[in-house]
Amino acid sequence: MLRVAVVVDVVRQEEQMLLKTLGEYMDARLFNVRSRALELGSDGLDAAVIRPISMYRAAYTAASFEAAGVFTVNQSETIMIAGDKLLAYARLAAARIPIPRSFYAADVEAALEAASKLGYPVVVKAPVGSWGRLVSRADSPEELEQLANMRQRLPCSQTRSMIVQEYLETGNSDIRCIVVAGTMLGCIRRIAQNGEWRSNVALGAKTEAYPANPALEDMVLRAAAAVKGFFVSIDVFETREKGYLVNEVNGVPEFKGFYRATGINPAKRLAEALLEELKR
Amino acid sequence: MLRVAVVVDVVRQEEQMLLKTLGEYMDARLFNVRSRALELGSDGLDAAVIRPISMYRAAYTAASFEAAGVFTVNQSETIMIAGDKLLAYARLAAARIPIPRSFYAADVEAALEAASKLGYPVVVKAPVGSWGRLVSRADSPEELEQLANMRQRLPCSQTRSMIVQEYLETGNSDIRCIVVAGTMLGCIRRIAQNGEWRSNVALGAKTEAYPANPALEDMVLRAAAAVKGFFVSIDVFETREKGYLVNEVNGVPEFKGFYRATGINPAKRLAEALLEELKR
Amino acid sequence: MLRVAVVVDVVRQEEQMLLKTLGEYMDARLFNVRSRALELGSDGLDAAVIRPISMYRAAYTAASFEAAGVFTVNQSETIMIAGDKLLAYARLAAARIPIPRSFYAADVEAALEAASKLGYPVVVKAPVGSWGRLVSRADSPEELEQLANMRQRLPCSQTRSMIVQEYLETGNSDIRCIVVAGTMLGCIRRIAQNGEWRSNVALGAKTEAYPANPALEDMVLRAAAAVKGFFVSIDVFETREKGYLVNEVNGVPEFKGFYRATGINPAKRLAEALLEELKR
Amino acid sequence: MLRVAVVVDVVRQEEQMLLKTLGEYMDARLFNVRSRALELGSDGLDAAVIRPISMYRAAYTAASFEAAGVFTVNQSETIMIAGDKLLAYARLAAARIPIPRSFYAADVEAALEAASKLGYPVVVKAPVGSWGRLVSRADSPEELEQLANMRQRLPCSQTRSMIVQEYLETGNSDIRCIVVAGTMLGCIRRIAQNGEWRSNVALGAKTEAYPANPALEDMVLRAAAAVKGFFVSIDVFETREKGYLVNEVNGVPEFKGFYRATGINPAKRLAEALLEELKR
Amino acid sequence: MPTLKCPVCGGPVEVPDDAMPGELIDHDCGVTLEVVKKDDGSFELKPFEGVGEDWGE
Amino acid sequence: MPTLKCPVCGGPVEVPDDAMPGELIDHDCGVTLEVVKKDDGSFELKPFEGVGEDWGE
Ligand SMILES: Nc1ncnc2c1ncn2[C@@H]1O[C@H](COP(=O)(O)OP(=O)(O)O)[C@@H](O)[C@H]1O
Ligand SMILES: Nc1ncnc2c1ncn2[C@@H]1O[C@H](COP(=O)(O)OP(=O)(O)O)[C@@H](O)[C@H]1O
Ligand SMILES: Nc1ncnc2c1ncn2[C@@H]1O[C@H](COP(=O)(O)OP(=O)(O)O)[C@@H](O)[C@H]1O
Ligand SMILES: Nc1ncnc2c1ncn2[C@@H]1O[C@H](COP(=O)(O)OP(=O)(O)O)[C@@H](O)[C@H]1O
Ligand SMILES: [Mg+2]
Ligand SMILES: [Mg+2]
Ligand SMILES: [Mg+2]
Ligand SMILES: [Mg+2]
Ligand SMILES: [Zn+2]
Ligand SMILES: [Zn+2]
Ligand SMILES: [Zn+2]
Ligand SMILES: [Zn+2]
Repeated sequence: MLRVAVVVDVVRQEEQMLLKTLGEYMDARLFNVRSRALELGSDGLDAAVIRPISMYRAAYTAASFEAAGVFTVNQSETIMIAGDKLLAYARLAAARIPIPRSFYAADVEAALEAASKLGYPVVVKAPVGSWGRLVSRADSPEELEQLANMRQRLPCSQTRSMIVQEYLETGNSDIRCIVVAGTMLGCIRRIAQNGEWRSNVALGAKTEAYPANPALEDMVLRAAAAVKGFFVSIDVFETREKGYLVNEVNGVPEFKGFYRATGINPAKRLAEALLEELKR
Repeated sequence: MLRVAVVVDVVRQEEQMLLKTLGEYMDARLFNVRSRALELGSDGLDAAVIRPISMYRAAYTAASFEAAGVFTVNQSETIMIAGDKLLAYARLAAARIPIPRSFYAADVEAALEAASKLGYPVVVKAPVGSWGRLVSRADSPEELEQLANMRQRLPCSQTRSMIVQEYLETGNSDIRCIVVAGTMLGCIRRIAQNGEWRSNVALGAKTEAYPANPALEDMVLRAAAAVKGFFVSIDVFETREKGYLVNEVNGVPEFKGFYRATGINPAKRLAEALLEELKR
Repeated sequence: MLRVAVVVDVVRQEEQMLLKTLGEYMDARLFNVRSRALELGSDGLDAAVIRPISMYRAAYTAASFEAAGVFTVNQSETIMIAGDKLLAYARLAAARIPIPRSFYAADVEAALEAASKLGYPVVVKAPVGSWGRLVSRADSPEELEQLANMRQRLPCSQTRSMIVQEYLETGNSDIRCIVVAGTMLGCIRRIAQNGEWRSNVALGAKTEAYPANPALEDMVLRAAAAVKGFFVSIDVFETREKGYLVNEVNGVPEFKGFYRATGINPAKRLAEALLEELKR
Repeated sequence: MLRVAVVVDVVRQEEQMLLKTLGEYMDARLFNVRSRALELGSDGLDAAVIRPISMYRAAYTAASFEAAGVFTVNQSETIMIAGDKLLAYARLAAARIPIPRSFYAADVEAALEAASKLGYPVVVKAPVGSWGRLVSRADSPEELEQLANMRQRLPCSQTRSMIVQEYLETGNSDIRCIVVAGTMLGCIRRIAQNGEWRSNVALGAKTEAYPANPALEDMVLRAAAAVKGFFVSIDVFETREKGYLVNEVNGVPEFKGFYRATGINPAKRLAEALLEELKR
Repeated sequence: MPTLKCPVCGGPVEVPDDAMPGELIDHDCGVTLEVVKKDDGSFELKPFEGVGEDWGE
Repeated sequence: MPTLKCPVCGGPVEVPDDAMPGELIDHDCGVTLEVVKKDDGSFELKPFEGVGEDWGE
């Protein structure tokens, strides 16, 4: 029987669903990375579904399993790139997938230069982070300078780094599409709470099903491929001026809200795709 | 004429050598990432030699240039993997290159479990860091627990993560080999200062030329290839029991000491290899 | 009717007891500092019992109330000194109260110098912190250097600062005495868990009643007075060689375990003392 | 002969002046806290002039000397209060010295409440910090929320804490008055650089002599006394509506600019006052 | 559905029958609690340390 | 005025005759250098680590 680990640091509804569903197809067990050491290159599993909420815990468990040739969903490369907005934008841009116009700024001066090229308002985000936590908008050079200065006080190099980006009219919303093994399962739209421009569910956004279309699907699948994602979500902006743009890739996707809005169960699709993959 | 940027945050002797030497072959200019913004996907260069001391500044400038198809030395993938000891070990192990026996431990409990499997003393290091700064040795469970607890107080996820590793008898030394475009230029041995077990030059180690041999060269070149390095240094342990093991890969290699000990100028070799690469 | 605020950030059992008991004597209300702003110098209360777990939240709410002449238990000065082991030791020593022999060390070199004067093992602690979290023991210069180096990587100036202290034979235990308005209510002994030398309850220590005696009581009351404490706990080491020594003062004392072991209810005593104080 | 230590972590012009000038009156020696341990309660000196730029290094060396009864300029209490804007405001307000209308806010919600009471724009500052580094202005609830959220990401409790304060029309300037032993030596005005509202010299402000007057002098001396300062600078806002207000107290005052603008040498005055004090 | 005691405030916390170690529960007292499995197989609750900079969806 | 070598870029740094250990000098290469006294009484330069959150006037 195939043996798969569901690797976690905390257990959300998603992980419970995965464990239950995968368990119907194979021998699935929980692996809590907070209490167990993982030898690089030790074997014994066929696959590992990587689910820690912490990006580095996710990447490091994936890499440790890969050292032994275990099939990982997602692989560490995908997790590292998806978990880092700047690396992800660069990968997407290199694959000619449309993204928001973006600059890398290492310091305050560079951020101001980027914004003066883009025009205000600009969005400033850190490469690493989620739930909208390090995503800000600056309406003027004064505000940007203040913000960028504060950023330089953060303790980690990655959260001091800045992506300075054009502010896009998206109706304060984005579209999240879920991809498993080269197939797009469906999409939802997340619409920001009143008075908030960021459409993160953690910031109160509402979700609804969003009907797919070939143009969107084509872009989404190319994005998933560009980051070598087996099970990823692709977050897309829809703008009047530029059409669809990929804003973000998630390598450890939450799908509770997606399931509720669409009725599609990604855990089931993942189990089937994994089975197929491992049979090969 | 070919145009290349030498990307820096601080200008060390290495960067001065690179600028001067590359300038003899092509149009070479300094790009200081601390004061200039970098658009993802903007063009105009043929190549970029990535030299920031900060790993993320290095990776992010490389990625930004790659988004426009600029040839980067090294590419962001190499910088990210070489800059992260855990990702590097995993890549090397997956390519069947010998490394020290190592565990990934996300927390105190996991670190203790790893050490009990390895036996004491163990080496504990963070995935990110250099100059020996987050590399410690624990001689007992008490010492390890204390150390691991302290580690959990560090502010960045990556420096809280731990690699728990067998302690190897290396004569308090390691061998640094420099590779350019698939060729090993030479090696030096670094021998730790009296009373110190870590052979980092920043901790007082002395360097001397080290004569290469086919077994070492083969392993080193395979290691460079495993991380897709164009210009990297590979740090190797020589042990009685296990022979050669790769301990570390550097994606932005310092080479001042190498030049002094061997008389070989990596900047010149890099310039030639780059010229060749770009002509293709 | 007298009006008193019980200021909290988290509501533990202690705060529930305080609210209930104070409510029997006066108009007592909860003030949650995490959701409410506090004007410096705004009035309307007779007293504030300061209970945030965070030392700075405690000190800052106390200070804000004091700006308006509100009677605070404890006052901000007591909270700041009790919350900082180095300031506390200095106050106690200036008042000729015995403390462990201690050095202030700002950096690695200074820590090594201190330890060489004290002899090993030494205890190294940060001025700020509790529950034993930044309290370590170093058995050798190598271990101390490693520890002190790690400490310099912590993000806050106060946790980088070190108190290097003689290691005392205390039977892995200490004595906690509670003082209200110049009266010692009683004492408990905390005995460290097997295999642990630190007697923090958070680290598994067991508690039992400890019979007071005049020498202990005299020292404890002088210690409370030295830090101007109205309601504090004084933690004491009992050693064969040096007798009683004060190790720590707590300005927002936990007393759940004290109540359980002694049957004495500090909340009741505090309510009565406060009533008396405010009548004056 | 009297023996005094000039305690430093880095040596600026001020410390060189102090060492030279004090040396003309007594036996003055440099004590570098980064390389030397300091025993709490060890003796041998008559006085210590505390000059570390790091606030905690300053406070901790002062406290360590005080444990032995050494006279410190300034004492640790003054350094801790002056170094913490919230504690300083509270002390000043309790002494009925006018300060900007200010709230303590522990979290985002509290900051928004404070600002809604004050009206926008508001100034948000951290209790600890200098050179204008953690002093921001928010013109709207959106900007404040963004700012306060970012603040909650800072690693130290003190820099997460917020003082939310009315924004005052000061002509982008403030007045720095230097006090030695109950005497005001003189004042300078610091006028912010064009386009900057904060009048910190580190942010480009220009300085000029400012003629004192009895009202100002009275307030300044009362402020120095309220924090028990022996050698402090008092920073004052002059506003049309509210007259003079004390904004800040410095317990380790820089005086290079003061000396240049006024010709008054605080080091000389301090040496004389110290001599007098110690003779008593 | 067993009721456990909050280690912070002492109040009751309802824990689902099929709870897994690693599940998080927000409690009224202001603390996030984590379900932890004891050596004897039963559950207990522990305060959960805050999330780091790299945590997210 | 002795000229010392910058440990980072190798370039020349002018150090005043009466320099004291602990003095800071900004160098062109982008690094702040600190004057340090060696055991033999002579001076050398070391890169200075950044300031912390509590540093100021
Ligand atoms: N360039 C932009 N223009 C407009 N809105 C944006 C832009 N970037 C981000 N947002 C909004 O902010 C939200 C969070 O940004 P995102 O880049 O997705 O970071 P996170 O990883 O924190 O979700 C997005 O879902 C979107 O609603
Ligand atoms: N497992 C080990 N056994 C023995 N010595 C080690 C081991 N790991 C590291 N060292 C020593 O510590 C030094 C620093 O460790 P390294 O992994 O190279 O980190 P860094 O990136 O800080 O140089 C090495 O050069 C080597 O001398
Ligand atoms: N100098 C010492 N010698 C022996 N044990 C000590 C010493 N200092 C601390 N301890 C032990 O460590 C525990 C924690 O140290 P303490 O100074 O009280 O810090 P905390 O504020 O974290 O409780 C003490 O209760 C005691 O058991
Ligand atoms: N409430 C305020 N209104 C107007 N300007 C202010 C206010 N607070 C501070 N400033 C300006 O910002 C500068 C820095 O603020 P300050 O409180 O002095 O902090 P720092 O310790 O960083 O100098 C002040 O010198 C002043 O010019
Ligand atoms: Mg997003
Ligand atoms: Mg190394
Ligand atoms: Mg204690
Ligand atoms: Mg100021
Ligand atoms: Zn995200
Ligand atoms: Zn200041
Ligand atoms: Zn609770
Ligand atoms: Zn230099």
